Amino acid sequence: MRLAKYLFKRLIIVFITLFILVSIVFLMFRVIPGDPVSMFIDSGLDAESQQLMMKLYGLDKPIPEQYIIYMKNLFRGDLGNSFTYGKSVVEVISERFLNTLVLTLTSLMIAFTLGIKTGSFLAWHRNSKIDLVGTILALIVRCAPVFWTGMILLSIFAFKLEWLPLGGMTSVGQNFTGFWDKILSLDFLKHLILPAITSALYSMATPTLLMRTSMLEVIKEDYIELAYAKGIPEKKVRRRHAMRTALLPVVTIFAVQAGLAIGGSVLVETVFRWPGMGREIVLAVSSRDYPMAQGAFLFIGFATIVFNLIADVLYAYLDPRVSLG
Amino acid sequence: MTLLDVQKLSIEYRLSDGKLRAVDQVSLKLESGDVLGLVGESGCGKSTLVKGIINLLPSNGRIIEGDIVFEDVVLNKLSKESMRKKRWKEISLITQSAMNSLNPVYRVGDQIAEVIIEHEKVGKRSAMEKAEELFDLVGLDRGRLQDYPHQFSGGMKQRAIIAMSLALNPKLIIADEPTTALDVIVQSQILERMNNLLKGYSGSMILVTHDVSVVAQTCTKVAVMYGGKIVEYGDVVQVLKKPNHPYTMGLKNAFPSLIGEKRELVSISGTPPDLSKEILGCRFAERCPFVIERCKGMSLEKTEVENGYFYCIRHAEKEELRKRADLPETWESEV
Amino acid sequence: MKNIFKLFKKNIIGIIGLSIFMFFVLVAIFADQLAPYDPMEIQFFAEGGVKRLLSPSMGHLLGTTYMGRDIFSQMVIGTRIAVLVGVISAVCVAFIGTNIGLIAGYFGGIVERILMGIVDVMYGIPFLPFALILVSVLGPGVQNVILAIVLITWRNSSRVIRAQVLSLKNRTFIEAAKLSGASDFRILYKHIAPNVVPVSLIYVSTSMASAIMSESSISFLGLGDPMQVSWGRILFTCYQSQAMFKAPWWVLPPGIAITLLVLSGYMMGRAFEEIANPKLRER
Amino acid sequence: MKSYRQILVLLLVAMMLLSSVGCTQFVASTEEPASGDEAVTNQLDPADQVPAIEFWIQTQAADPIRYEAGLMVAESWKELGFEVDAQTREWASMSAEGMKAHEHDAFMVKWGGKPERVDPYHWLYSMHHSSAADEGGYNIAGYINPVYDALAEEFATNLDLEARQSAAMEMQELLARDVPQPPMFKLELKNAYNQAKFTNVTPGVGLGVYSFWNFMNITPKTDDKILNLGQVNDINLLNPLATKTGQDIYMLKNIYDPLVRLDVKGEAVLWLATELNEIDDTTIEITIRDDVKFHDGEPLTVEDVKFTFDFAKEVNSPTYKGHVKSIESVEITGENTVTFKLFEPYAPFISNTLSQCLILPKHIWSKAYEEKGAEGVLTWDNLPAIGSGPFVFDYWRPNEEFALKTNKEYFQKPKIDAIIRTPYAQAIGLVQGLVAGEVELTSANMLPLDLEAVAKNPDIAIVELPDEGSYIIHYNMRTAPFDDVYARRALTMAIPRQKIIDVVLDGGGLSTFSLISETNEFWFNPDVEQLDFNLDAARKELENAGYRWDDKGRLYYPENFQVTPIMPE
Repeated sequence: MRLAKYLFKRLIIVFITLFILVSIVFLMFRVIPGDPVSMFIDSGLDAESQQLMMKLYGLDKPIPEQYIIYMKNLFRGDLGNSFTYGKSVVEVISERFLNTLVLTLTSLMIAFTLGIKTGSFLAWHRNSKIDLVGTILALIVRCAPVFWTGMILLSIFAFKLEWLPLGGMTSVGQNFTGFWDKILSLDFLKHLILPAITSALYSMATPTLLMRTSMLEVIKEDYIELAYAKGIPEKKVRRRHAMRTALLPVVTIFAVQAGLAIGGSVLVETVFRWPGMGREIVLAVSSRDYPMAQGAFLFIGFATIVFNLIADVLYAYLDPRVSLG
Repeated sequence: MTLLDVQKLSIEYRLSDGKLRAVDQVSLKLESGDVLGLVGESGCGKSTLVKGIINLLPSNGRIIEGDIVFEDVVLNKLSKESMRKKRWKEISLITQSAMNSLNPVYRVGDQIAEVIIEHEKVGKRSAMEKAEELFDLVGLDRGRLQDYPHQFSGGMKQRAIIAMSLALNPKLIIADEPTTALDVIVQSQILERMNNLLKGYSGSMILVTHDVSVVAQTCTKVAVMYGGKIVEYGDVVQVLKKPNHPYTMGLKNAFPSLIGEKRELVSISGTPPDLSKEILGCRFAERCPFVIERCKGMSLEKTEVENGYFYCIRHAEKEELRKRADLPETWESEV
Repeated sequence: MKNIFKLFKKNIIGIIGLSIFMFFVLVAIFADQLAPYDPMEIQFFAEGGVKRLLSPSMGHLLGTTYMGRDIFSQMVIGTRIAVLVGVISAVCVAFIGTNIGLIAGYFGGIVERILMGIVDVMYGIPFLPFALILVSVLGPGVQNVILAIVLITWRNSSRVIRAQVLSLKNRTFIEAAKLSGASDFRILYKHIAPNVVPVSLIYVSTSMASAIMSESSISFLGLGDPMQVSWGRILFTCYQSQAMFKAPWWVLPPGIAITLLVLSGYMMGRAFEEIANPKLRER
Repeated sequence: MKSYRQILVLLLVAMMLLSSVGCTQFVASTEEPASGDEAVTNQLDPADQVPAIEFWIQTQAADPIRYEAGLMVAESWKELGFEVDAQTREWASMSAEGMKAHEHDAFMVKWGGKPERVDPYHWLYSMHHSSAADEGGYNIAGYINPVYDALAEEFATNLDLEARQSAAMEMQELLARDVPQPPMFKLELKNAYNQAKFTNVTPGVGLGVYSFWNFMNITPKTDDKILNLGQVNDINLLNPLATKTGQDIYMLKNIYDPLVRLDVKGEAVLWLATELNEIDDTTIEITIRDDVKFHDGEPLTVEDVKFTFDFAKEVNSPTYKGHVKSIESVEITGENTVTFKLFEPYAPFISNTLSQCLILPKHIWSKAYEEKGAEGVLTWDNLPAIGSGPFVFDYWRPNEEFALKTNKEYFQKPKIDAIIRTPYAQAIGLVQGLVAGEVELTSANMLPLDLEAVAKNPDIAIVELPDEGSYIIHYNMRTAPFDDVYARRALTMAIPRQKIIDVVLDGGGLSTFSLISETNEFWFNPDVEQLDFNLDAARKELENAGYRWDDKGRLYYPENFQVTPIMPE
């Protein structure tokens, strides 16, 4: 019941945030120099045709009116039609968004599984050489630009060794019956490996270091000592008592990281030619496909906010000390 | 029958700038049914000693000599696994900070059940039944087993820990400052509760405290620790009535007497010695109002008394010293 | 409080970070003297051909690009942008974030609610897409990249600073200052601010790191300042000219430089973190 | 307390040092001209100084060629004494402000040599007639020359080929002399295909291997009759009434049929039409084939032809608009004949209008119109696209694959069974795809580094073909200094054409002096004046016109300067 009330309250804030976000983005797009039509003058759109196009896109109306129309449609869940694809923005984006989601979640899963293991391992061997080397390594991969890491991995594993494809999401001529068929196919997985590892490397440092710090703090706690005194085997102490409690902040950060990763996916997607959201937003901005870019922004913003919300709720769920409200 | 025999135990900590001998050649005997009070100021090695006994020293701590014999078994020579099996089953520990000794993310009941399941290989349900009985015993509502630690007050948490310590009916309970973190009223409640429980309990107990009055109330034996050494050991009545070591005398003055008349409380001035440096002679010499030249730089002299011993070279003058020690001026003048 | 400097001097990680940072600062300051060529100048062989994709040699320490430009000179001049963007954004971010945190935490009430509301909204804005649009609106240029970075990242520090202020607000020395009739401004900046400085310094360092990373990311997407050489842009040009598999001397240096400089920021940040949080120091 | 100040001060000092270093660098470029007050040493009036040129260059991300070439042009102009402020612009804003609003000083564009531009109506009439000089018009430079206008009108309306040709020759001469928007150079395009798997590659004018004729003629050597076409970008929109990009339009031409097609050389050949009858200057009677069916089985009739043109007008199709505006009416005049009535004589009617307007199935579009309305049919994605052409829409997974299969009942059958078109997003992926054998054909231009990479696979063959379009600098004759023909001529002679070709294109290009490609032999005038790179000649041109330089080499207007917009006769 309290959760429901809390969620309701938070959703209202989410709503307001999104509203402001959409408004800002809407306005920003109206002040960007250039328009979606004049770009095609050289391919044969004469003055009259340009005007027709503008009218077709609803861009001949004054900006406040455009804004009201956009907002009205938005409330009905209609993000408009893409200027470029002539399809509804929701349709195009949800597909790209799914691609991005598959990539980011896979990479985060790798990053967090490995990060948590490494982090608790380092903490367990605190003040040893392994700890020092591990910590520094984690910091270094955190600091290497993800697009650069991607370029290097591509050069080695795709170009030199030719083990993995150079980019894209599937090979030519694959016929998939559906979404799951596609993402469970070997071909897809081969394409997924490099980009997923690249961004996993980049996001691994956060859970590793956080887990290490968190673990170090937990290890010093009295209840760990008590657990030992209780004669609980070391493995169980580490797993059940230390890791379980130390995981709290790490699990929380997972959701936050997911939000960030979706926003930052454009870099990996560019290097690996992954047909995702980030790349779409770059295309949409440069081709002035306003509804598309606005929609993409809204999706990413929404994802960020929702993941933050999930983080809070998850934290409250995992840590009985925290109550929502 | 001797339950626990600590023989010349020394424990050292490795520090970034040298070593620290927290426990220095300590010997101790505990008979079945004894309740031993281990008193001393903080930093004198009490906690290290009991942690040494249960083999839970921090990673930089190490037993460098001596043995801990528990029912004819040398604990410090046991394998990790066999030691683990003895913990709680035979020796349980009530730690200093009950506040933080319960894992915040598990229900209190589950944490009690955990230890029962681990050692007795019983199912969850019977473990919970046992936990309910224990809660009855310590006067906690059974329903609270389903609560999380943060929903408990400090006193309740301590009681829960006490309940837990009794779960496997161990032969020895070590209570390391069980009441320090609690406020005064709760302290006395808990002590009372413990006293009551002890009456129905057949095992032994080591009660670590800096509070002499608590010892007087609860224990049958007392060991006074100072600077890593036990400076006096004996029956509680005897030691507290007629302390032999100047430190015990000072300590007695620092706490309200529970038995005797009301009097002014006097604390011992100065600070405990730095154990990372080697100290010759009596460790209390620096703060002792009765210090003479011979105290420093000499080896220690053990004086055996009935059911106990103490270390002070002025043992012959103990009657006179006791008298002087009762006067507050004695402790004030010597700084 | 008094010995931040002393503590920092003792912190090895911090010192290493500071040394790396100072190295790049020196390179940036003396870039013109260090760079043997104009970074944008196309180099020709004596007989007239363009020096395309030469591997490293004495004449060109890090080789040349596809357009025959000297990579070493580009790296050296590029340091300037990296350091400039890093330092300016870091100082701005920490300044804005700290002040907003201070004001929100100290005054509370409606002021706090509004400011923290703004912070909440800011948290919903994804950085790279936002920077992309902002740079499209304002046109490419270093100052716009910095603006985008500052506009988005101040949110991080203000939340933490506010929490710090809240915990300080009711301490006795603040009460005392209030009773002695000090103005809000005085209390805020004379009494509270110095106490949050170590935390601010964490954000100066880490913001510097993230700003450098952001700048190179934006440049890599081709939205950096087109008239200035930056590390991100070197990588972008390399990627775009499709020479990345052929010319490791072109790909490796900018990435390593970015990694090191960003690393130095995080290392200093860690040092300040240990100073601000003594619990961490004991380990 | 003290020490945190120390750190702060340190940081501040570092920051100030850096920003001063940074600023001097930023300022350095602007400072030089700003200190122009010292120019009292020579007696030139500062008011006479030639105003600075704002030169817009494409961003490096969008087109590295234009970016690098632009920087080189700017450098060269500076050497002449012009002040040049080179700025990069995104295409969207450059296009809106320059191509459309004509608010530029000068910027660089690449105009594509599409087949429908083989008849140089676009180059010679649209881009230079004074009627197109207003906002949105193609006369971006604002070239206004009554003599030229007269020639252009003759060229546009006279149906006699020879008269048109001679007008075109003269017009090219005028343009080469007045240089309102000089062509600079063009690429030598290189397309790649897998010769082990396919033969009979037939590149078409302006489109290379992306041409309709190639898809019709390319012949498999093996049993694998599916053509894997790799491109950089995906197609966007398959609605013939609303699509904008060439990639889409030329794909649509495989699915839909026009009445007339332009052959590999750009000359009109009959397609759906079997007979063209020019009844008079403004009336054309057309007979169409009676054996063509749409992909859903419905026959294609004159009803559909009439409907297409009427419908495009009615819904205001932006794509068709430019083509159909010359048409007054379309009437069905027989079982298989329609008659077009034009408002006025329009010479490129057959080559441009009839070849560009794809015939739509009436039964589908009239139904769509009923459901969606006029705006709705223009924003419709039209999937699956149903036409009558030699290829049938199969499936499209955006950003992954687009597939066409062969129309088995078509009157002229392609040799392949299907086309699978894959977008690779970046050329680098495409090249690797070629090497790996997963791409069998691409119309993406192979750059020198690509050729090196592709050489790894001996099966890959390269087709070379000249680009029909060229890179152009659009001056703006509405603003100084481009309003003066001598300044324009000098600036044109300062464009380092050959150097750009050598350095930027690695030799893969040709200098051009006319907008019409020299391969377009019928219309091309080889004898126009060639204002090639020659800084001395450029200085001379300015000197002769009375321009002056101060001792810092900056350019000043002649005394009592009078603008000369075009070369006096």
